[in-house]
Amino acid sequence: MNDNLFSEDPVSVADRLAAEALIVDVDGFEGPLDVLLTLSRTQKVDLRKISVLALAQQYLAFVEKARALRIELAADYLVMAAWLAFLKSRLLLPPDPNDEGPSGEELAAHLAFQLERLQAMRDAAARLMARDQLGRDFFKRGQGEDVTRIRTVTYSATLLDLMQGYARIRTRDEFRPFVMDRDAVFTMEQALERMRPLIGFAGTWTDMETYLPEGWDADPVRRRSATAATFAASLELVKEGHMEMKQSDTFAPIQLRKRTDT
Amino acid sequence: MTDAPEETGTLFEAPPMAEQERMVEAVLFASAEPVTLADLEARMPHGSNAAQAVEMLQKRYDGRGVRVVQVGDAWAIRTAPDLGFLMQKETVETRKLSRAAIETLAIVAYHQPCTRAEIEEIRGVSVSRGTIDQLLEMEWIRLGRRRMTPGRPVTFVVTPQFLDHFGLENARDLPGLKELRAAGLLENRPPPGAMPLGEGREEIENDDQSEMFEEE
Amino acid sequence: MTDAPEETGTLFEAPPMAEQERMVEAVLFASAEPVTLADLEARMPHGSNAAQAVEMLQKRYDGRGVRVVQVGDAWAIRTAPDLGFLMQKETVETRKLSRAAIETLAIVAYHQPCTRAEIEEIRGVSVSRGTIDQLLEMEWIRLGRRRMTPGRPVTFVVTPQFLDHFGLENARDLPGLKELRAAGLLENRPPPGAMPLGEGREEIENDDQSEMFEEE
Repeated sequence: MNDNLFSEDPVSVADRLAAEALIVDVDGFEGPLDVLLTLSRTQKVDLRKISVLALAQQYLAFVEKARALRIELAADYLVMAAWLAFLKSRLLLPPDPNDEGPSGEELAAHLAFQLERLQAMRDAAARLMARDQLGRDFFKRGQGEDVTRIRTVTYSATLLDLMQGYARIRTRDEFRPFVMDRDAVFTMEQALERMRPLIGFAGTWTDMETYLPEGWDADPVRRRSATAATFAASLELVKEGHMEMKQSDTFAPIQLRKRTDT
Repeated sequence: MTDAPEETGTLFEAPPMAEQERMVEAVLFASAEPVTLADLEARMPHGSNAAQAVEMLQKRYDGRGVRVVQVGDAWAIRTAPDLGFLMQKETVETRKLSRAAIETLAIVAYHQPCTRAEIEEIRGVSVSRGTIDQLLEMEWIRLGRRRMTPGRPVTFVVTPQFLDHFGLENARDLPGLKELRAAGLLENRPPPGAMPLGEGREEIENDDQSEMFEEE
Repeated sequence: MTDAPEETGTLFEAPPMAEQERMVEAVLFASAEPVTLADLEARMPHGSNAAQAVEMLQKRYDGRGVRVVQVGDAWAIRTAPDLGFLMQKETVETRKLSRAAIETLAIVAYHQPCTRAEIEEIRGVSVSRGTIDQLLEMEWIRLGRRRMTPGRPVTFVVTPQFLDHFGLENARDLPGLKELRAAGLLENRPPPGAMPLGEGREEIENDDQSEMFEEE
């Protein structure tokens, strides 16, 4: 199978020369689809109406010639040749009703679609490159002025930052946040610290009030702070699962005990 | 003169439109690169309407030696294309793009967002790393969102620099886009059965693409 | 579009003035440097009158956001001077002062006048040059009188800007100062054993400090 394949279609001398030029020029092609597209031009018809059978035959002839001329063809070209040979047989033989795969016509239609799409993209690329281009046909400002954003960073610090910073240095060993009127404030951390060891002994329900630190119950301000802190610490211990809490009625005393479940 | 616009903005009314137009004119003239409406408004006094000012300016420059053009969501002043012959001195020699690079660029532009496998399927040949790298380097394409298909492949989309270079307002203005779509040539038609080309490529939904072109 | 000007020039009349004005506009816009009339005419079609075109263009831009100005014997387009403020947009970013800076600042505020060695003694770590420089640059601290001790070290004091920023009338208003003092936190105890830092300071210290806090 070689030249007589071409004679199936009446091909002009020019077309045949073009087809042979393909061989010599194989390096210039961008893969088998490109070769097929070039071959299809010899049919001089709408790509949708292209004869895929004729195209397959032309391609196979192309590969044969390349082989005869001992031209190294990339694997892509040979895979395409094998596939086209398969397609050709599908198109020539009557369809096998037991065959599951796509029909020869479907495969041929998709190949035609691929070729048409590649051609469309090439045309689009050509149109794109033919557009007026920046720096060639139209220009941007040659002497752009300094259009800038000036980023100024201002540093901020609050009085509290300052005081905390200072307290941090002066009490580096036992760091506590500095609080101005500390002597009237009992913190939750203090309450927690106080309650953690105590709660281990609370096997029975005990009023929360008994946990208030000594010396904090006389002055109402101190008492309020201590109560709030102790309550918050109790909630924390309940959350941690160390303790249970109950209040039988509104405003009734709040009672605590160690959590005993296993 | 160095008052921050924010300061004056809270104290005074927005300047008259003619003045806003002057401001837009000054900023667009001064910047070589396109300027977004948001950036324009950030520079102008509080309450300014950059969009309207740009529109007025665009009309004013209609038919002049320079034009006010839209590039994506930004605006720029560019010389009128018919006067390009005067600018030979300014012409920048651009690197000659290979045929592969030009085709790849067109495929990304028309099919975006577009994976490498899709580019390869359309061209019927593998795309060399260098080709994509060159386009990325020129800032004509950039990485888009990953495709939500097996392997989560990266996609490529064109950039504002691409639009600026080819004088396009946005990607929908690509020449012949409508016709190509009407002809079904921008579809990702899965091949019937196995195909020797672009093998191993996963099904692709078309959602991404319509989103890309139809937005706004 | 790519016609060489020479060809058209010899065959046809010079283009109408309006067209020449467009040309001048495009060239002045796109050139990286001011363009002389001679250079303009060399680029424009034969028989063009660049001087007249420039003059027309200059009139057209009168009062606009950009102006056509003469630079030496050449011409250029420049932003109108009253719109220069648009070119530089200032954004102010606020950042938290670093911990080292806050602590150093606090020490200066509570102990002023205060030498670097004293700051280091109180903080227990060395103070980087950068931290002091930053506070000096922010104008929150400044150099005070030199201490009359061997080596005559410089001292640092807080500035009126510092007081202003923190809403204080004077350093004595620093909240908690009295409380800290009452709690014994402000005693400048020499470290146990030797006094490698702040040596010889005791005598003068109280004078300076009281002077500083008690004045006014």
